[in-house]
Amino acid sequence: MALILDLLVQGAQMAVVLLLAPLLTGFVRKIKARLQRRRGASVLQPYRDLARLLRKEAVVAENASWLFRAAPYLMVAATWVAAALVPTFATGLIFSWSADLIAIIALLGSARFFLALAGMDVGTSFGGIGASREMMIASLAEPAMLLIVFTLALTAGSTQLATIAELFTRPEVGLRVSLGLALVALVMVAIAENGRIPIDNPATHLELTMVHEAMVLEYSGRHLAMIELAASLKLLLYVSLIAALFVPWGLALPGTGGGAYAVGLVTYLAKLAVGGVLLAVFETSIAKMRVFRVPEFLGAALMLGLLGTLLLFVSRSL
Amino acid sequence: MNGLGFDAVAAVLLLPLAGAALLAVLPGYRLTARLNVLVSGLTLAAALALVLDGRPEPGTYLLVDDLNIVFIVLNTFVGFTTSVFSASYIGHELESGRLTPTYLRFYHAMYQVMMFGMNLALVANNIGLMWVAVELATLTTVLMVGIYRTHEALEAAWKYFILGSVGIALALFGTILVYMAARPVVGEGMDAMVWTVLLERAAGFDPALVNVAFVFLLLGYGTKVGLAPLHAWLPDAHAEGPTPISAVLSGLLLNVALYAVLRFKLLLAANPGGIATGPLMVTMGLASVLLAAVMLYRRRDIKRLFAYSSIEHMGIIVFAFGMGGPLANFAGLLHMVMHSLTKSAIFFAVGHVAQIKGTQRMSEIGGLTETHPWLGWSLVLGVVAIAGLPPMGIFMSEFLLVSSTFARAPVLTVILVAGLLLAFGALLMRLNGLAFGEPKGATAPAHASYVPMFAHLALVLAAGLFLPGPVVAWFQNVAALLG
Amino acid sequence: MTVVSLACVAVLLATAVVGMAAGRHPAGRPLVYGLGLVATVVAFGSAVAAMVAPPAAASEVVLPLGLPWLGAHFRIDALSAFFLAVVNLGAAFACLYGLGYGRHEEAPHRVLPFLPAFLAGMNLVVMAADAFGFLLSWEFMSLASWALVLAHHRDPENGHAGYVYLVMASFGTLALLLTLGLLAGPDGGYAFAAMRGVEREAGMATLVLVLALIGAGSKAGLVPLHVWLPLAHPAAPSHVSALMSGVMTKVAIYGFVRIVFDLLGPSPWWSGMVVLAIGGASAVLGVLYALMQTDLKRLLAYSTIENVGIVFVALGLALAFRSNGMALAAALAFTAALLHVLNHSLFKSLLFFGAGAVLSATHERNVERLGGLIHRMPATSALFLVGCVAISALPPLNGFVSEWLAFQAVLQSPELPQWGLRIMVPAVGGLLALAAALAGACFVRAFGITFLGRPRSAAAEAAHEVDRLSIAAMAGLGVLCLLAGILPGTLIDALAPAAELAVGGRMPAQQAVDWLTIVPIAESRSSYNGLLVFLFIAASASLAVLAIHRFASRAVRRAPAWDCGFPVPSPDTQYTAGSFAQPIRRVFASMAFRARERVEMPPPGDPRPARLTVEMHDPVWDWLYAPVAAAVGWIADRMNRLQFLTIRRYLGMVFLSLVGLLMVIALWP
Amino acid sequence: MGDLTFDIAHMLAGGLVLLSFVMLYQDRLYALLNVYALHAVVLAASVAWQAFAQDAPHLYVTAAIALAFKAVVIPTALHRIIRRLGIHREIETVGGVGPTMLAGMGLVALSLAVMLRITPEAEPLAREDLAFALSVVLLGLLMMVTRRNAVSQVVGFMSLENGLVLAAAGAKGMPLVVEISVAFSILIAFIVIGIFLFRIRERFDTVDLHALDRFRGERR
Repeated sequence: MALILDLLVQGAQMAVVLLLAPLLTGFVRKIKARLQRRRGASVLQPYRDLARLLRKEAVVAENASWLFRAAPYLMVAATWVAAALVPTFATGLIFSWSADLIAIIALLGSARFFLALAGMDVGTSFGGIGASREMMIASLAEPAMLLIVFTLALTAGSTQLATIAELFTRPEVGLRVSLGLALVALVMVAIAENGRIPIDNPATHLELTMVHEAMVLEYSGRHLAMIELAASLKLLLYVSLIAALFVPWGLALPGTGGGAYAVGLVTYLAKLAVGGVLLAVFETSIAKMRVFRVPEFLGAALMLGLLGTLLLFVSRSL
Repeated sequence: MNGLGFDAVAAVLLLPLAGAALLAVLPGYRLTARLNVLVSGLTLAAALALVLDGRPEPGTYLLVDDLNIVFIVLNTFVGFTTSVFSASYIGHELESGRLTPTYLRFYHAMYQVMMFGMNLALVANNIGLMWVAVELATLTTVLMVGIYRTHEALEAAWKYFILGSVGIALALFGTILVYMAARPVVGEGMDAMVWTVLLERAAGFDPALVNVAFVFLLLGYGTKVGLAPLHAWLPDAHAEGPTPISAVLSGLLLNVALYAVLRFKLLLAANPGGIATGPLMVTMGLASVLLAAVMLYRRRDIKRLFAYSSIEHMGIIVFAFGMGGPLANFAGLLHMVMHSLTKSAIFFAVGHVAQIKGTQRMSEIGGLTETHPWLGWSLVLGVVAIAGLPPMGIFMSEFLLVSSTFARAPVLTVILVAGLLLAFGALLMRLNGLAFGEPKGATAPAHASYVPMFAHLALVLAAGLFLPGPVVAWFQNVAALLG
Repeated sequence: MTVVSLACVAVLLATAVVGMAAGRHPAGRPLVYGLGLVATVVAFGSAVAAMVAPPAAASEVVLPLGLPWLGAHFRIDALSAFFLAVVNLGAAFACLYGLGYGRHEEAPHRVLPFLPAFLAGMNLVVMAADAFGFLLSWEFMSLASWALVLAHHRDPENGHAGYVYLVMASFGTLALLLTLGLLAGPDGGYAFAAMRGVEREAGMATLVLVLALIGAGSKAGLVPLHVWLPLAHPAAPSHVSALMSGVMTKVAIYGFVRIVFDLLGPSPWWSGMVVLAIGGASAVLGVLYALMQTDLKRLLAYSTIENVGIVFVALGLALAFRSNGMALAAALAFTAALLHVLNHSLFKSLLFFGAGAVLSATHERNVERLGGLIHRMPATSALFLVGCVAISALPPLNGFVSEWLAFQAVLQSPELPQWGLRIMVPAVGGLLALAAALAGACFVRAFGITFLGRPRSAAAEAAHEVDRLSIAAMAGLGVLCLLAGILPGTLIDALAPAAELAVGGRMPAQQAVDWLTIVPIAESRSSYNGLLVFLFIAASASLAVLAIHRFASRAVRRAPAWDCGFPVPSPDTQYTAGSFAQPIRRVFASMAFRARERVEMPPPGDPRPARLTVEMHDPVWDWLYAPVAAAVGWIADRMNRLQFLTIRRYLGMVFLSLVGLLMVIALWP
Repeated sequence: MGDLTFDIAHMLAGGLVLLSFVMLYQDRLYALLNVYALHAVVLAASVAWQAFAQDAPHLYVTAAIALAFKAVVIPTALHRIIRRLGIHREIETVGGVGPTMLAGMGLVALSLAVMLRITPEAEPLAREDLAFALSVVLLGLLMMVTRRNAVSQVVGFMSLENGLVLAAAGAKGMPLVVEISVAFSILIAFIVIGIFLFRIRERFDTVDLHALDRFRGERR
């Protein structure tokens, strides 16, 4: 019985992330539009976009290979699996032990790997530019992320997200400088990873500044839909991750019954909303930076991560 | 004296002498070359008989013991193989007009005189006799080096002669001093020059006198060993003489001189007040290794290159004996034997190469493994062996030497290792050009016999993997003898 | 077991002789590779048997070879069994690949005799149980591979590569010789059995460690002793490159492990720091170098340096943990190292085979002249992709597992008592992460430029798929990469005896864990299940495909590339390898390699093309090797005057020596 | 052995050293040869005196050889060679005469320092004799090093050999074999030198070693 319940929770989680992802994207867009004194499209617009794209035929460049067509599905799968393992409204997911935080980051890395390859498949200059910049950003963002993971894991003594989240709900963790540094660094990494301003602009088509859009330039139809979905999922994943790690309150612990799950779901939605608003405000209030300033930005994140880890050693030994 | 009914020691000495006399008068190169091989072969047989069939009692003049039997067998063996090589090699020299028939007759006679000299030096039980024999061998090689009578050959021979003569003089002075030291203890007369007697009574000698004697002997015979800074004659003598002589010089004469140094080292070790010979030998050995290693880099002449490599290896051997101890001495002996075999094999190969290409200049030789696979790969194998790479015999000796001395004298060993590496770098650089890359120069097949070269390399290869028990026991005895 | 393995080595040596005799004969290739394949497969089987069911007492075989009074000792314990398995697995695949690939070999007589000898040498190193046999096999291995590097000796670059290689190999061997000399002591206790358990003072242990690091590290390709590796590995025929990169570096790692973990015994705590620092530097610099390469095989060779660095980081952790008595953590780190050894041998062989296939199909190693091969070589490209994903440490393939274990080991560091280590380990962990991320970039670039896009040359345009045997070898390795990625628990358990031997501890048995998950310490701390991740990805991807094709559009229209509305037909407009690397070059290489870009822009009206030149300096070469070479050259020039002195001056030297020695005598106490 | 015996031996040996210095100082070839002949005569006298003192008749043979070959035959031959080659000009010395003489003094001091370490119980004759012989050897070597001309180098070498003979003669009871071999080697040495000088003239038109230097190895 418990197993079935657990399976249900896991299934619900998977469904929730898949369903909520476009909504979050739409929500952020809407808020941004309002902040820019536009009315903006409906928050449901991403769903409509997806549906439309799915219905359309896919136009594929003549020399595109099987990789070009397979990559979107692989990306969605990898991102989805990763997102499904991040506690959103409840911890103690049945399959959470199949991948820890490091594995989740690596799964996202897989998705990126295929995206970059897909960008290079047709053999256009824009695809290459995007792939090249994406990998440069990743080469800084991933180590920064891992250092953040180190900070968290060393604090919690575990790399299991569920364990960390549970531990952080307890009051004895308290406020720590290193955790603060980790939070700042994680936010910076999340911005970079999701291609948000000031790193990249998901709404741009100014060729020389784009990264993500350059890679997916040749995609259309259902393939593009998959890629958009994967991007939304990734955004959701990062917001959930930050929420689960730094504001874990309200997460339903295993075996606490339906009420707790309901509470967890509501708080989760609230956290998403807050995260979305903050992101929108941040994006609206800042200008995009030149590509070659990105390393400085991410280097700062990297340093913060390292500093957090080292400070942890200091505080531990005291 | 033994069961075979003939005196093997006498045979070892008289055969070359008789051969020399005969070769001096017989005409015709084919006949003399074969006779030369025959005589050398018989000498080898006599030496083997000496090993197998007991040894004569040490007399006033002659002695065969564990130490010199190694040298005798090696000497006669390489003498024999070189004569085989020479038989096919020298015909080409005649055809190409570098030698006239008269000189060829002279060459063969001198070859046997030289063998006689070296054998005599090895079996001598008398420091005076040994000195005479070493000088005889030296002087004959001087003549052989100059035999082409080109400007360069004469210059090399002259240099060899002058430096050799000074060495002769210094060694004689040392010999006189040894006699002077021995006389108060042993008494006047011939007894004071007999090895076996000297060694027995060495403890009573005047240390100061023995020390000075050793300095003179080390420098005198060391000149012939080719130790830096007394080495100057060696590269040119190797480079300008006929290749068989280069092989014999590197493979044998250096050993004979080294043998003399070792004998006197034993004498000094037996004297409580004598200076430590180890540091002197180690210093000179290291100097030779380093100097030769550095000099290898700028060589353009193939034979001179390997001549410097001989200096390097003599340095290693002297270093080993200078360090002493059972393992290092074993390594030194093994290294000496292996170096003789390998280096003469290399010179055989180099001789073939030089004849094919018509030059000794390395910039005009290339891609040998492509044009002459057997020769090219043999050269590769030889250089690989001489550089101390496995599975060849020199690897074993270098392994034993370096591994056993490092714990005792780390700094010295590191210097040695640096020298080895430097030398290896230079040799390999040249080998790359010689054996690999685009073929250069003439590609005509060689008409000479590769058998001696293969035989040497096979022996070296076998020794690197497996040393027969008796040989090992023999070496170990000698190593213990050397202290 | 030992006897079987030795018999296999004997067969390999005999095969080398066969290769010598039949080198130019067309039947030589199948004969040599066939025999090699059989021998290595049998040897692999025997090694695996020794791992799975270790005999109660490791059997030692003594042959009357080598040092006469010692004999040649051969022994297979858990550690050597593992490395034997790695060696022979790689070797078997190389032979299989060679069966097909060898057809394109233009100089088979320079490959066939040496390849089996090379394999035999590697086997012998791992089995040897005395210092002499070990070094002999070690150097024999170098020598055989040197001959293979010179297989295409007419190319002057290969000649140079062979030269640098063998000199560095000799350097390493001499360092190892000193190491073993120290371990054996002046009385020559050359048997490994005699070296174990000897009390050594701290200074001695330090020296041994440093020398072993130099000796084995130079063979393994640790920075700064790596310079030969990117020259030599690509110069050889591709299956030999695979062996050199995938297997020989592992033998070098074995040498280090054997000496430092087994023979040396306890080492000071900071020894781990040295290894960590060098490993971390190698990992990052190696992959940075790789990112800058345009020669596909050289890129792979540099990536080997990175992976060796990762292994050494893990080994450094194991050393640090071991010297502090943390057996469990040490076992974790050590297992990570060994697992990465295996994994790297798998995917690096696969990638080199792929590069070889590309080379034989296009005669081109320069990626700037490749492209679009995914259409012409579908099987090769798919398998190469598997290798790329694996080496980029992405789940669910095997590269990720070992890196994940290494990270888990890093996370054990807070329990270390020493400050230095506690600060250093996380920093090195960061380097490891950086290396992994850069590896991803590197292999996106390698695969993307080589196989994707449009062909950049006529040769790439005319490429065709390679023979079936080559593909079979690559496919086998690809499958193994996946299996090792999704079933790591079995491997970890199989490695436990080796870890026990080296660090005196073992990881918890993974057999007992449900669902084939791996749990290094405890489930609450970390766990990973490659199988499940693989199944999830496969399931969700198939689900997405099915759902979309069932319920949404499945129509596809082929059209010209859009390219933002400006499609240019020339393939030259594609991103090149150089431009792909540019952002990373600007970020990292301007510091690490002093990379400078120079643009030559002709004035307006001048029809000449603008040129961008990139200038890079290898700091290691500039600051370490170039000065040494210059110094040797300078000394050689100075000393060379000694060749041209007059006789009088030579006499003067004799005279001065005499006077000097006499003065010594006069002053002798 | 009386004091007189010792004194005479001492004086003769000292005379050899002195003559070695004169040769070092001498910078004309003919004069050098003459001094060398005198050197040989003194050597012969010294050896003869030793023969008398030690009551060793075979040493008279050595003395005779020294007198005949070294004092007469060789200088004469060298005279002729010089005349035939026309090189009776001045010897080019390396470094000035002054420094050379100073170096020579140093060498004598060194020989004494080395030899006087020998236990004083040893016969003083042998001890002093050896010190002088060593000086002569070293001075001969010094001469070879400081001269450029082949003939004077040969002379230097032969004066070095004189030192050897002096030492050998001073070694009481040393078997004849040594003297024979000394003579023998000198003979061979001279023959070979002769051959070489002949060839060198034939090839190079000069015996100045500068000419040979052009053909030192590898400078082709």
